[in-house]
Amino acid sequence: MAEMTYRDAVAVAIAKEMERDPTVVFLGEDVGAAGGVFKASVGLLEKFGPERIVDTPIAEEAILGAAMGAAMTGLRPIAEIMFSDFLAVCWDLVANEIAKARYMTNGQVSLPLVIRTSNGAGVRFGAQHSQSVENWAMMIPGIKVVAPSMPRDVVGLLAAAVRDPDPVLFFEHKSLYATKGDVEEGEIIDELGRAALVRQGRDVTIVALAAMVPRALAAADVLATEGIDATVIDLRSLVPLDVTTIASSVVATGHLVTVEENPRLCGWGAEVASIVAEECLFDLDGPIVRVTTPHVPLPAAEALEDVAIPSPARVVEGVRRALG
Amino acid sequence: MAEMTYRDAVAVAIAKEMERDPTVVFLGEDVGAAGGVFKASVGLLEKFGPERIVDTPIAEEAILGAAMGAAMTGLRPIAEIMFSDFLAVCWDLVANEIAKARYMTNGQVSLPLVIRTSNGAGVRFGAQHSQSVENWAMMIPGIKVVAPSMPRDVVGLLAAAVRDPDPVLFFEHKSLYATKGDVEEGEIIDELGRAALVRQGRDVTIVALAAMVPRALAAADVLATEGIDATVIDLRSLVPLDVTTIASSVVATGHLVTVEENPRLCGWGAEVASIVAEECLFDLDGPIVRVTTPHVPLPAAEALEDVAIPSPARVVEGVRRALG
Amino acid sequence: MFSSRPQTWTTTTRTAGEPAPPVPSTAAPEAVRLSLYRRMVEMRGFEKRASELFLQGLVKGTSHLGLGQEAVAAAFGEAMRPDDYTFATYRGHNHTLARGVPMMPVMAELMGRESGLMAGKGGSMHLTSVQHGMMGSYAIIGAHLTIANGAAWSAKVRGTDQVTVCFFGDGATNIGAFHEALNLAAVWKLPVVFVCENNLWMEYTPIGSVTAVRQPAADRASAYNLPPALVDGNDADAMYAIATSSIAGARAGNGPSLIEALTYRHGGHSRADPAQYRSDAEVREWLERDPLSRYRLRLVAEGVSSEELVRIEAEAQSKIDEATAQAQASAEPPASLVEKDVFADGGATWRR
Amino acid sequence: MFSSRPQTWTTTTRTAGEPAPPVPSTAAPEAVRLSLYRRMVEMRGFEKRASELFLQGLVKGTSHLGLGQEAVAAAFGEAMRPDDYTFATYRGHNHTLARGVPMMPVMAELMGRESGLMAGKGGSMHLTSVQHGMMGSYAIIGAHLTIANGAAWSAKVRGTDQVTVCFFGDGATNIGAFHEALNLAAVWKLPVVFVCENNLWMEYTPIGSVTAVRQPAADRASAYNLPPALVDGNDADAMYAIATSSIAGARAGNGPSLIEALTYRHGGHSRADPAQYRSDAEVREWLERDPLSRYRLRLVAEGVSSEELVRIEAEAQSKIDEATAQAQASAEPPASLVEKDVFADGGATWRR
Ligand SMILES: Cc1ncc(C[n+]2csc(CCOP(=O)(O)OP(=O)(O)O)c2C)c(N)n1
Ligand SMILES: Cc1ncc(C[n+]2csc(CCOP(=O)(O)OP(=O)(O)O)c2C)c(N)n1
Ligand SMILES: [Mg+2]
Ligand SMILES: [Mg+2]
Repeated sequence: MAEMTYRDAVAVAIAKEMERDPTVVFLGEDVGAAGGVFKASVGLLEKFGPERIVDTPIAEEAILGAAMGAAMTGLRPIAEIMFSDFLAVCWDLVANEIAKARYMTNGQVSLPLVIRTSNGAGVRFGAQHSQSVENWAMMIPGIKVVAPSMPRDVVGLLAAAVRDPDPVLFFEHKSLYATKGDVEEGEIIDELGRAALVRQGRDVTIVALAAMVPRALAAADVLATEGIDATVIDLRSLVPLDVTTIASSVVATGHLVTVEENPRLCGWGAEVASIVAEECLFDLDGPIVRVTTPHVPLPAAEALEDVAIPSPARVVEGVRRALG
Repeated sequence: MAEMTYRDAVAVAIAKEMERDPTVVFLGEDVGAAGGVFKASVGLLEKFGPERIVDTPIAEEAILGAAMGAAMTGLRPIAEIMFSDFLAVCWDLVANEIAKARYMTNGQVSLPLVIRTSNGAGVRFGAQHSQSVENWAMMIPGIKVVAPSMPRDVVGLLAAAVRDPDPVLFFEHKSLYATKGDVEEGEIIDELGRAALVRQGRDVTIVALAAMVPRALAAADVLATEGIDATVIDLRSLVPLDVTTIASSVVATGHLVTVEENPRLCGWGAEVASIVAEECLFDLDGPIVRVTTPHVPLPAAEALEDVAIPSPARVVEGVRRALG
Repeated sequence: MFSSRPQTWTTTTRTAGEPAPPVPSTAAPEAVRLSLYRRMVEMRGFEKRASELFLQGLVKGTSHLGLGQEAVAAAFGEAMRPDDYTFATYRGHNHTLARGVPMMPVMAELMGRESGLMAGKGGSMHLTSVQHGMMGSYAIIGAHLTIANGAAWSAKVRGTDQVTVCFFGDGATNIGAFHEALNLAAVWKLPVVFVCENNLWMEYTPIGSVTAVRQPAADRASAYNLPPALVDGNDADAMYAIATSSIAGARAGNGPSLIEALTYRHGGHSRADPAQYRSDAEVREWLERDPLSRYRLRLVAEGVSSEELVRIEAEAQSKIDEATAQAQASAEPPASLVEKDVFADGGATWRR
Repeated sequence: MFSSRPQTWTTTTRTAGEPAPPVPSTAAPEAVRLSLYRRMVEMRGFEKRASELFLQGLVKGTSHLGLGQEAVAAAFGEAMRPDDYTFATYRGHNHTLARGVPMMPVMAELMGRESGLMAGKGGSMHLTSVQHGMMGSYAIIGAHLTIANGAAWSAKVRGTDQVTVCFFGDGATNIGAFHEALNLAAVWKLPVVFVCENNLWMEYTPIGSVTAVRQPAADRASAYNLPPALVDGNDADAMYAIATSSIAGARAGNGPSLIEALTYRHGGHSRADPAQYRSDAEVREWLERDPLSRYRLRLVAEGVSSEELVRIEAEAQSKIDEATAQAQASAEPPASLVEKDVFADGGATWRR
């Protein structure tokens, strides 16, 4: 058991996979000599050399194209897109090429690749560097979507993502990089598509992801003081989606609240809500409440960003509404 | 009253707006001399000349960039992105620039522009030319999203989109271009955000968009023979979303079925379902059922494409499930 | 900006802006030249058949023919090693056949049959046969140049000496991905050959009207520190010469090259296009440069017997007939394919 | 591919690959030169203050300083007409001040205050003041080159003779949007001046290591049928000369130009970066070329009185002090701004 930061967990996980499998390569902007702008790949160049840790030009389409072509011909690339906002610059590669290749070729092409990116708000970078775009990824058939909330899961889920035969979009949360947590020694390989029950309660099911998980837990603590006992589910991956865990919790509690950092419309919480409204409607004892970032681009100023992103207080308020 | 095709309605609407307002300009690939690959802009070059009807290189970022820069400095551009799949190539301009400019500048910048694109399946073009990506657009704060189902609405909604002070993503459905319908004479200007009740029934609310509207109506006809009386709502725009019309219908019928061409996860139907599950939960007498394209890239072969896209039969089946 | 009238040029690679150097005499052995001819005959016959099947309503959706552009694909097909990689566009029938992919599954794919190369899931625009090194046909302009880089990078990392060849049109040179791909290939010195088939037209717009330079690829080469190469794309010998040398260069570790092959499509952009926007004179001029009839004349003039050529032509016809018959006889794909192969487990399941 | 060591060059525009032509003697009147000096002094002082405020925890988030690069923005600011358009990057403080935007709202924006240029909604990376022709600072590499084209196109269509100037870094030359924008500008002959500030580094990676040509912008000009222009970006006179001539050319209808200005940032990429990746020698060499102290020496050598310069410096300081005090005194933005101005009706309502 070692304590490490979320940031260090990334480098640890990559290093483990690269040691294990010589076909794993890693490319992106400023990832090598500089160790990444979030310092999440420090030391990798020294360990694995410039053949496997590759600095690229500012050319995100070229980065993902290189990853895709390499994946279809025997390598297992990890590509970094520095900020998830920049996925828009190479969305064609993600949505039209990488996600569709296996299907269009009737299974001839395999794309074992990982796209790592820093997602989310909290560091006051403004509208073009703070978005939560996990819902962009979820809506594209053919990619898996993972978003860890703690260092241990970074290690376990990144290992699983690299070993997965399908393309995985791996969302690291930039406001979590500095957070610390315990990581057990030895190999950790999680299964993609298993949510974690991070708090078990009787009265309401709160479903959260990434940086919203600690906020949901903080809200649960507040609710506990009011006598409301909340279950908190950390989804960990959106595709595959752990409907089993969500549904069985909702059946038990009768109430569902989702806590999303993505802006409101067509967020992942909408998908979760629609599944529950179809499959567990008669188990519900109250409205499904979604707590989301409002449907706005993000403001830069600290005072405003703090209002935009779901806070524990807003989660508490959402639970109260759900319980009626 | 004149009968015209959906295709011709596009050119008619653009021509009307260009005659009315000299600041309206139109740009895209093959839109001028060739009249557009779907022949939806035939005759415009002859009418308005090459200053206002402009052929571009294959460079979608350059197209939307030009539209954006022109819109912020006094023009009202209509930009064509030939197939909606290609929005991925210029998604940065849509999601990060056009959608966010007004907000980031605290209202200094206005972007009265329209992005027209051909959306959807039905013509066996395969995975990269048949997607329904209206949910991509809906999830981005800062743009309006419109998708007409019939020639009359093409005219009325396109006029409204061009006159709107905000950026509008206008989805024409490529399988509808050849369909015909009556269009009243004179000026038609619709209000964005008003759904149409295209069939009034007592038993269930079916919400559909664009090419799914005729299919929902066909399903309603079948259901009628079984004694099930369906309301069919043509949403017409996703942003603004006519929650009032949806909710009041659901309150009346107690049952909701959405019919989406976009693939399942985070489709617009999920958003609609989540709103109803929050705001009208106790009005529901059965599960909310979503009929969608399965969460797959689209196959090319006729036999397969027909299976993938929601058919009237699948809508009928969905309604039966909703009614339990 | 420039008119779309074809320039006159000679069978040569030319440094843009410089006078044409003397033509290197083609020294390909006769077997190679007969093979080139056979390839072109097969491609031509295959696509003519596809076009007939379309008119009969048997090919649905869209398809983009390379009629008139066969020399480019044939020459590279001839020059490539079986384990080399091809990346092509929606106009990729020829490039697919060029890698030895049998006609039947290609024809069946166009017809949306279960026996198709991708069981009907990809269609005409996405022909792929990984076992033949045909790594895909891509229908959104630009992206596949970056993907081709990836295959070339992989070959380099894995230490094979496979070469990647990537075909695209003149129109593709103006999109961003072209620029990103060429720069990366040059910086990483990748074993990749980029082949621009300049057929003077995008869909319905002349390339000269939307391009800042006269030669959309050759005049951009210097921006990537590459030598410009402009070649007669309708001359199979010239194409074979440049294919061989560029592939050899890539294999030897000299990095990428960018070739602009001047050619012309005889028909419209896609099946829906009668191509009325082109002048009769332009079409006539280019039909006279038809790579197939021109090569036939040359071979005969250089002593190849007519019988031999007729035999090749007849063999091609029966291959095409057989492929057509088999494809036509095969079944439509079953509905179960719709949810097959989204993920590596063979299915489309996104939940547990 | 190339080392990041600065080349030696002279104050000149140079055709890439050709020997440098003789330097055109700068003939700007003294008033202009004093104004250039004043602009640079103000920029330098402003950004030094911003950097101090960051260290005091008063500037949050990130900010990218142009310390050392002032001559480029100052020269264009001096040469532009009030109704011309500027498009800049996240490293855009100088370009914003250059258009006459007052210091206070810029400082307040960095500090996230309600009195900020965008009331705190945009932040340091998105400075915009439409009334000053400052059409925005853009934080995603590449896009704004295409947007600048749009403003230039609009001016052309509307028949004004406004010119658009678009600034970007060396790293931006390798992204697709650069290519698309340059080609379109050339084909449409737009009144736009593209200014690449080559400061040798992207974030932490030397531009030479990821670029196929030596001069990332100048060596690409020919790909758009434009003449290459390489200029000493740390020489305010040289910058002013090329700014004037390129703007005049654009205004006269001669179409776009592409300028590569060689310069250097004194500090790190952004506030988080100590810039340890650069050699001491490199930094020292460039500090010696500092545009501000160099210009001061030149002005003094050419007879401008020290008193005059000191007066300018003092005035700048008090402007900065005043702006800082006012910004610091102003309130944080109210929560209501979060849902303001998503749409033109002033709100964020997406439903009815
Ligand atoms: C990004 C993108 N934009 C537009 C299109 C539509 N489109 C398909 S083919 C084509 C013309 C391509 O011209 P060129 O590159 O010269 O190739 P050719 O068809 O002549 O072989 C266009 C515009 C596309 N497929 N992808
Ligand atoms: C599309 C995109 N990719 C990556 C980044 C992250 N990024 C911000 S600044 C920068 C370096 C830019 O270098 P350059 O263009 O030389 O400008 P400079 O910062 O030196 O002024 C990078 C990679 C970005 N903002 N946008
Ligand atoms: Mg072409
Ligand atoms: Mg730089």
